[in-house]
Amino acid sequence: MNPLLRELEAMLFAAETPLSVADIMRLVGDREVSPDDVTALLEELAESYGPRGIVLVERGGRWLFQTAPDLGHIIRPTRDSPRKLSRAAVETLAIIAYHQPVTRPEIEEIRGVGVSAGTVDVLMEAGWVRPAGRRESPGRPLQYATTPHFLVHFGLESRRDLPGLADLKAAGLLDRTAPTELFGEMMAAETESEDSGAEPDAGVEADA
Amino acid sequence: MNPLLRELEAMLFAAETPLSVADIMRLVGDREVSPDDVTALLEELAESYGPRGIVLVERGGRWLFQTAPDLGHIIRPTRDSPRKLSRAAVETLAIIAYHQPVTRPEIEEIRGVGVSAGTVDVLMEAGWVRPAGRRESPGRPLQYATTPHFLVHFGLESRRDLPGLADLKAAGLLDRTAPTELFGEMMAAETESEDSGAEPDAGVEADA
Amino acid sequence: MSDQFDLPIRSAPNELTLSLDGWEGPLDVLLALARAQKVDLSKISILALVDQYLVFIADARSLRLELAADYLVMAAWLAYLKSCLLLPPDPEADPDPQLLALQLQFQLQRLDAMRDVGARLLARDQLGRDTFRRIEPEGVRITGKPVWDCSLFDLLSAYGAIRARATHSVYAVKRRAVLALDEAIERLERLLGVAVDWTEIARFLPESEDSEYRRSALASTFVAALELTRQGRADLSQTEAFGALMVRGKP
Repeated sequence: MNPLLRELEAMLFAAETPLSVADIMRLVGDREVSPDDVTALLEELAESYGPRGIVLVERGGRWLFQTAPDLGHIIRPTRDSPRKLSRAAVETLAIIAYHQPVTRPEIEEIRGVGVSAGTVDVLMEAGWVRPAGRRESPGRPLQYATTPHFLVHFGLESRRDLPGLADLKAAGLLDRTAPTELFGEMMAAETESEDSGAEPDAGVEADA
Repeated sequence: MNPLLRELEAMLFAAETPLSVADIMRLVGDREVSPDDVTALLEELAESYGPRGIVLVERGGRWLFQTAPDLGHIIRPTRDSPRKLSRAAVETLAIIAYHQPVTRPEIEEIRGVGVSAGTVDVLMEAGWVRPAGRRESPGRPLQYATTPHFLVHFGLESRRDLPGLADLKAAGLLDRTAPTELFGEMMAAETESEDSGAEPDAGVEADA
Repeated sequence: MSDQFDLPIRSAPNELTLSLDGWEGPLDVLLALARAQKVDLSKISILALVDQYLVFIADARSLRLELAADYLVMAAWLAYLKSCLLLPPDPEADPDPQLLALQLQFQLQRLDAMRDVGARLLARDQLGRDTFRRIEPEGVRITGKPVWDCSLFDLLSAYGAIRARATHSVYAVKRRAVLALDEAIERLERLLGVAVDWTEIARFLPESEDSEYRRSALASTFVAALELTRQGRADLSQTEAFGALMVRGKP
């Protein structure tokens, strides 16, 4: 077995957090090895673990060992069961994941209901969501985005792997306002109106 | 790969503590498998990890994964980190070099300032100073002397190569004008308290 | 109290059975009603949806359920939207009711999509539920091995400093040769009494090999001359800038 492969294996096994190629380069020291070499070795190592009960996976550019997903039932009884998320929390998480960076008023607009104080907190406590700077708009509202741990937790290689992301994008459902081209067909039935693009936001926010 | 082998692998990887065959039997449930089967599988699994950077070992009848014993340096790699010796340490080293064997009270008397234990520790850690027996006087204080490594580091053939006071004077190292000297003394007094020579946080922690 | 909310309420026209417990606002109710139309949300009939919502609200009120204000605001807004949609199209209408209907439809689709992907996200293999990591990994970290930097020069100059400190531990101020001002006044006064004519001030300076003392004497003698002039006991004269400074005693 390639000596460096063994070293990577030991490193990843002992690491407290998933390791990026840059982390590994730092640990490897000044040996003659390029980041590309490391990436190739990581892929080789991951493949060698394919059939095993432990697998090596990449999440957001960081690598970690975890148990094979089909063996959850073996370990689950030995661990505390994770807290069940409320429906509000799941929706809020989905909105943050698919619309990030997103502000609280935007989350409320999409859900059509106020976000209670605890909801975002629960997601932050779980380590899935983080504040992501302020929006440069009136009131400078705080924005939220997902964390690297979110990818680790939900087994996503990157944010592009969010389920259904491409479809939602194509359907315009990740836009802030109704896409005007969607209107096309329905508008056709209607007489030409000059203010077709005006105030699409007036929608459900009657209670605002 | 044998399904039970995969399960054992995942179990041992995620276990809180090393697992005995009895523990494993409990986790495996009421499948038709004997303790001997489990032992045989554990041995097979351990063998399959033989050449890897992670190994499966038995310790007191309990099994656990750990990094291969020859790879300890991979988990805790060390890097040279050059550090400036504190003024207190340099002076203490100079006194030990010129007056060896010398006790700590003597060093303090010559310096005119207290010498913290940490200062001598740093010099010992650097490999320049060693304990050199006890003085046969009341309290039997420990004496210090320089090491062969000290001579190598400073490029000296022997201790006699250290320039004498006359040489120092000739080289201008003994004549300090009053203001500079006063300043130096003040600095020494100021830094003495906190500056024992060793930064307590010696490890440059590159968080993985 | 939740028992009351669990009461099933009948809602026309799709025989949709609703309970008010657990609704997350009017949009949530609207989405449930829209889904009950069993068509693609993009082809949904907004008019039918509005009717269903108004029936839902009417039913809830007939059961004397406490409805939050936003449910009623939504009902009022939908009633208005419905009336606009039924009227002949008015090109001047602002906002355009068709557009408002489309916006509502977009919001329902978007919320539905978020629920769908939320469920899909949770159905993935989750760490701590389906996959597991080691409980207490050792951690990897680089430890620094200190390499102490100290040259022979550092060592020797430190020792030199210690020895110097020991030998010159008492700092004594060296007495410098100066001609004090009162001494200069006394001296100048005495000399002026002898020489009555204009005399260059330099000629009154004491003779000395010590240049520092001569500089000091020049300064104090000059000041002494100024002082005596101020007191009216001497005259000072200088014919040009930087020229010779002449002094004469006044009886």
